[in-house]
Amino acid sequence: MSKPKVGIYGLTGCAGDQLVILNCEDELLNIVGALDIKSFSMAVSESDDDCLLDIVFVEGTVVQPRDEEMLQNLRERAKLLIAIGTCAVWGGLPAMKNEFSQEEIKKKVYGPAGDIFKTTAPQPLSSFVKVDLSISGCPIEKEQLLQAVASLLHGDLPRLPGYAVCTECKMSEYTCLLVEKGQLCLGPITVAGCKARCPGYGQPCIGCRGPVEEANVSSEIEVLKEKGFTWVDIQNRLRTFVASIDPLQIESV
Amino acid sequence: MSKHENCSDCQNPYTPHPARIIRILPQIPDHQLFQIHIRFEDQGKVFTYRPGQFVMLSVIGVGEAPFSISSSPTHEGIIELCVRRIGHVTDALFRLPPKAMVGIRGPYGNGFPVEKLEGNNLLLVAGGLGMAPLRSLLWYTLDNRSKFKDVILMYGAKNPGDMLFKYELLSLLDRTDVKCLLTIDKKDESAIWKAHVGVVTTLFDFVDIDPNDTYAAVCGPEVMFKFVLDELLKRNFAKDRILMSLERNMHCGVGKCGHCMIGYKYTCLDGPIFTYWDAINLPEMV
Amino acid sequence: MHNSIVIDHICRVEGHGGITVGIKDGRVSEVNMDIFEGPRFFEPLVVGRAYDEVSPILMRICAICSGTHTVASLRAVESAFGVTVSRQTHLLRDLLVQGGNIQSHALHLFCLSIPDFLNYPSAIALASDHAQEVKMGLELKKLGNTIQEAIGGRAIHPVNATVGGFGRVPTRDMLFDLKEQLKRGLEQSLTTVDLVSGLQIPDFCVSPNIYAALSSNEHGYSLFGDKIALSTGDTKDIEAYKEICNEQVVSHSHAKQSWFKSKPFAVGAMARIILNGQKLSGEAKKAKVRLGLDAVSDNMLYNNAAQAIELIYSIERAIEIIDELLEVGIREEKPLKFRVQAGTGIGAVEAPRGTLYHSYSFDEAGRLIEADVITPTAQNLANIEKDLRVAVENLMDEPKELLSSKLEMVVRAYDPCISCAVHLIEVNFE
Amino acid sequence: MKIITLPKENLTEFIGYLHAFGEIHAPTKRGDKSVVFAPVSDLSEIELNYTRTILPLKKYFFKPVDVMFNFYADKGYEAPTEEADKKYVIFGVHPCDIHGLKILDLVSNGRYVDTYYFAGRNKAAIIGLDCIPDDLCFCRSIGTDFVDAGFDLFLSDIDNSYLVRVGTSLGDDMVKAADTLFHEVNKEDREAYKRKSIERRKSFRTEIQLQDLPEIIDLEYENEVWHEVGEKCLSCGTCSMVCPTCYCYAVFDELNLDASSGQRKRRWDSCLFKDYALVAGGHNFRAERSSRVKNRFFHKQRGFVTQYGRPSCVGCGRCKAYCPAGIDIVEIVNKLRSQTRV
Ligand SMILES: Cc1cc2nc3c(=O)[nH]c(=O)nc-3n(C[C@H](O)[C@H](O)[C@H](O)COP(=O)(O)OP(=O)(O)OC[C@H]3O[C@@H](n4cnc5c(N)ncnc54)[C@H](O)[C@@H]3O)c2cc1C
Ligand code: SF4
Ligand code: SF4
Ligand code: SF4
Repeated sequence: MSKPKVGIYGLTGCAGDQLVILNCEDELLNIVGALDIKSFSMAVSESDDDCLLDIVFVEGTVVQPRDEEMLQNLRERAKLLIAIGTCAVWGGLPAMKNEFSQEEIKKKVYGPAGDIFKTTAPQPLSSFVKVDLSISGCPIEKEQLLQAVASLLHGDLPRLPGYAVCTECKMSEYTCLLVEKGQLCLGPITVAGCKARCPGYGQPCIGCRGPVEEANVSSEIEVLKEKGFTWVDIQNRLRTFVASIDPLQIESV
Repeated sequence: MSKHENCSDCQNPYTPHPARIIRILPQIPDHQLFQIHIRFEDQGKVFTYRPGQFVMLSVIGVGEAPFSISSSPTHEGIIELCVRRIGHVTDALFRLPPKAMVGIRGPYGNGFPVEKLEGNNLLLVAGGLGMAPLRSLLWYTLDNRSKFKDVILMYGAKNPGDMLFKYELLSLLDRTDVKCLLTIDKKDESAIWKAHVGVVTTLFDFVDIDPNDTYAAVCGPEVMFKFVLDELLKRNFAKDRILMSLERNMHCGVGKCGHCMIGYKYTCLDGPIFTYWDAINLPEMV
Repeated sequence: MHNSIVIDHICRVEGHGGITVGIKDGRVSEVNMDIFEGPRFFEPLVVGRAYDEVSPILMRICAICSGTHTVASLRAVESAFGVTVSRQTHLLRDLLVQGGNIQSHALHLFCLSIPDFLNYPSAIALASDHAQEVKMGLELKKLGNTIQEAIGGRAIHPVNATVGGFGRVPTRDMLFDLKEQLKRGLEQSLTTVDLVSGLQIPDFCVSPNIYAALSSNEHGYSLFGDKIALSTGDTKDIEAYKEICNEQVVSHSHAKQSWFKSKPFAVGAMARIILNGQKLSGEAKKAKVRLGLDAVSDNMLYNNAAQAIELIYSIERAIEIIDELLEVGIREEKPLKFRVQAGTGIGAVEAPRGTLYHSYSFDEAGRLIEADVITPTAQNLANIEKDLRVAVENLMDEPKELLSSKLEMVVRAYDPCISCAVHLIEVNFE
Repeated sequence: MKIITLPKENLTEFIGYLHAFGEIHAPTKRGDKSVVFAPVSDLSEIELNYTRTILPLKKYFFKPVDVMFNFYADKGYEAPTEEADKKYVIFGVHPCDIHGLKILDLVSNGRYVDTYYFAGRNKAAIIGLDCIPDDLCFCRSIGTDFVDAGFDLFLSDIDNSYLVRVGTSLGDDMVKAADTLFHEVNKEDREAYKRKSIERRKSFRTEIQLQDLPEIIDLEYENEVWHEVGEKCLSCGTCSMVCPTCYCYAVFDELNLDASSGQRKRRWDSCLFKDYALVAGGHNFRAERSSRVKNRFFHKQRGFVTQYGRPSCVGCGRCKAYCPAGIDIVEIVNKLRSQTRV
């Protein structure tokens, strides 16, 4: 079998997910040996930005017309488009909702000079193009990335867990921060894959991997309210990583 | 103590046996019939099974899935699986090169109670991929023809292009020892189709069955079950003379993983063949 | 002779940036380092958040130096609340920052810069001829990540460091294990110096620089400090960081630029070695002599050499920290309890690319009123443009291709982190 | 059954003797409140006064994630290299957890034997210890507050000593190894045991009515309660993970980077997960959360009874204790009952 042609691209983001690829120090030379990497601008100068691709990994959020153009172009060129990282999958931190509008923020930051920049409301990739596989995480987990590469080399798409962080948290037998310590933990509605890293360090889950399918956000809100958290705290925590979770909407249902 | 004392003697039920795909016969789009030869490392053992049983098939690196055995145990040495391409494992199966190795465990499940069926009329009602397990029973009865009274097959597909085992079944039309009724849901202008048109239940008008010495075996999509059952009940079939093959999510095939549990029955151990009476007593059923 | 040079996308840097050079009548009319990474408006977004949410959000400005962002952020929060952490917590944070420095410098040297000097498009290409060296570079990089994982809980966006301390303190065994790995890394970092000393460093962008770095009271070289030292001889308290980082919006870029007394200045490994290098000891001190950084250099391409020296420093320092922790005995210490109050605080740490400032104000409930984050790359941008201009003037007659690649080399030498630069800063327009 | 006593002051020494029988695991503190089974070297690390550990003993024999075998494109399937014949002594197991193990033994047996489970199970000695219940324990109603088999030794607190019941010949070997530490049971011991037993029985405060529950459940199959709990349940899986008798698992293949070899693994699964009963083609037999909560309950309190003549719940209270949404089997039972009584 010929090596799959692969592109690794970043839209607007912290480059953490591309860095996770580079952080596979032990496997990196095997990975690049098994793939025909056509573009990886964070690590490689030579880049073919016109060729057709078998697989493209895209990191980051769409926050400006330039990002969207690039994304559309990648979609046209690639057989499989894989969103890597919570920014690409859910919108991530740039899509964090708060009381300011995009224009207001731009004004605040740049003053009148801000008018020269075009920005759009930050959105995940799936708001613009079909995404064939989503690997979420802020940043993505190395194991999931390697698993994905192995499956893709086999011609298959990896099957990533759909259950919640709590499941992994309990599998590791960590003390429950929500139930036993009354902390604001988003583990029950956040998708697993991190092996409950934060609870393992005694830190509540802040939801960096995005929600599980069918997340019961309204019940989570009820639970947190019962624990005595204010509406502002709950709201803030819920809208940190995911553009589509709007607690206000959920609350009004 | 209730530990298992002699575990060193137990066979690990989870490790597949190596098997080789010896032929692939394309059926209709996204459906292929795989002929598979199973090699047992410990020689001398033959792979025997009953119609209606299934195997767990593994494709290396992708996973495992259950498939009904589509061939008749009267044909020794190989098994045939009729597979629809729908997800990870089936997709990988379709990508395999010719003569590839796969893993097989089984046979599992109860299968059809053929001894009980002997001496009776048999009415087989299939829709779509439901033909896969019923084909095993069909050929089993035809190969043991003297043990059964009348054998009737009703099989419906959406259109002629969706009919599994079409030529094999068309060839049965000439036989006198089996009544083969084929139908398609809607007539497609372009296709040549001389047989019946209409949903599978409309075929009941062409047969006259005595429910008292007949067993019905039904297999097909959920929607079909309901209508066929109505028809059978209308004809006074006893609920325990209606046999059906059920599909559930399965991860082990041996009654451990829990996925196929319906109420307190394991589809993989107690099924996949259930009588209608059994099924009524299970929650979440038809 | 060219009219203009446009480099659409600088590769092998973190983020998206380009270079535009305008040439008029044989003279350079403009040089712009364009940053078109999309803006993410971190500071306004974080306003209203509880104090313990600030660092997990703001560390995500950048992946490569998220550990340093975390430490700077936590120090800012603690200083706002008047919290002083334990010696153990301080040492563990120092260790975390050293881990980040090791990973970042190894990444930059082996994956981004050395291929440059040896004319390879990437470390991957380099690996086909120099597999040993690339493997070694990756192992050094991994060492940095191992430290960050052990102390921070994750190599990128650490989860274990919190306000007042750490969620889980590493065990004695983990520290012993790290030390063993560090000893091996020290050997490798010395080999790295051999490698870097063999590189020909061109001089097409030499021009006078002003350097700035934190300076500390500690007797040794440090990545922490309460004062900012400048090569002009000026010193400032970190509280006065705005006097040197008076940021301005420039039209071609999503990042803002900094000038000190209307002159550009440089921060980063080179600035630190030049300003604090006399405090180095051990192998790092020897390497500094060996790599010719003893005399003040105005050639930013030497930044790579400075990184190689710091690679040794960070490893030696990490061993030193572990030794101290083991000697005193590592205690299972919970994060400090403290009273939340209104206040303003600044945290400054030397990130791999230079001084990083986080400055926050909180209300009585501990909610953030205002945040200001100044990243090293933002501070360097004006200086990069200055160096690019010099380079274009020196190389104007070279073929376009070559010139372009030389210009990229200048930018890359600074190891810019464009995500960092475009997190965006709030300024007041009066 | 052989019964002897062990003075409390001899326990430390006895535990010393146990090292010869395998690695000792016992309840230990994790964090401020939680208790978990973990390796210990002596009595000082053991938390004798605990109510429940986060995970039950199934974690030892039916691991959260376990390798089933290796696979290779060319060689086929191979059992993983055998773990050295390591033995375990699990000390301080409460009656409900021993009952939990007995249920796992039952389901792991049968026509097909779960060899992975028994590989570990057969290597572990169980030393039971009676418990101090809290309001979440309802084992007494289920009949799992006392245990008369399924342990090698069982220790009951009779004030100054433990009354030790010897359940197996291995248990007897342990006693023999530390012969001098044990005493014959005398009259006071017998009286003390009976007195303590009554006291203990009184300390179980939470009850459910088990008789006719299967019928009630059938009758109340469409009860509103299921929708109420369905609204609350987060599908987080916690209840299934911590349950001593939840034994569902999912199987998956993990491929190496060479794309031709790897491992088949299994991990704990939960019928509360959305894709649990999903079949190819997209049909989901339990698409609604309420139907999934109901299924877990139904299987434990109704289906299992038909199959094995007893519920598969041991009343340990873990699912209530750790459910973030506070869903409580006892409350569900009471609701189902009060509504039928009307
Ligand atoms: C006893 C028994 C006998 C069977 N006999 C046969 C047989 O003879 N022939 C045969 O072809 N099949 C048969 N099946 C079904 C077969 O097991 C499944 O098709 C197979 O498991 C699919 O495996 P997979 O890995 O390819 O799919 P998976 O990748 O596992 O995909 C299936 C999963 O993804 C979901 N999914 C897949 N596709 C879609 C979609 N389009 N929309 C929504 N969700 C989707 C499914 O709901 C399911 O959970 C039988 C099943 C049982 C239980
Ligand atoms: S700590 Fe958080 S993730 Fe873990 S079980 Fe509790 S709620 Fe779930
Ligand atoms: S526990 Fe939550 S916040 Fe932490 S890594 Fe996992 S998903 Fe992210
Ligand atoms: S623990 Fe509670 S919320 Fe979680 S799945 Fe179980 S019942 Fe639902």
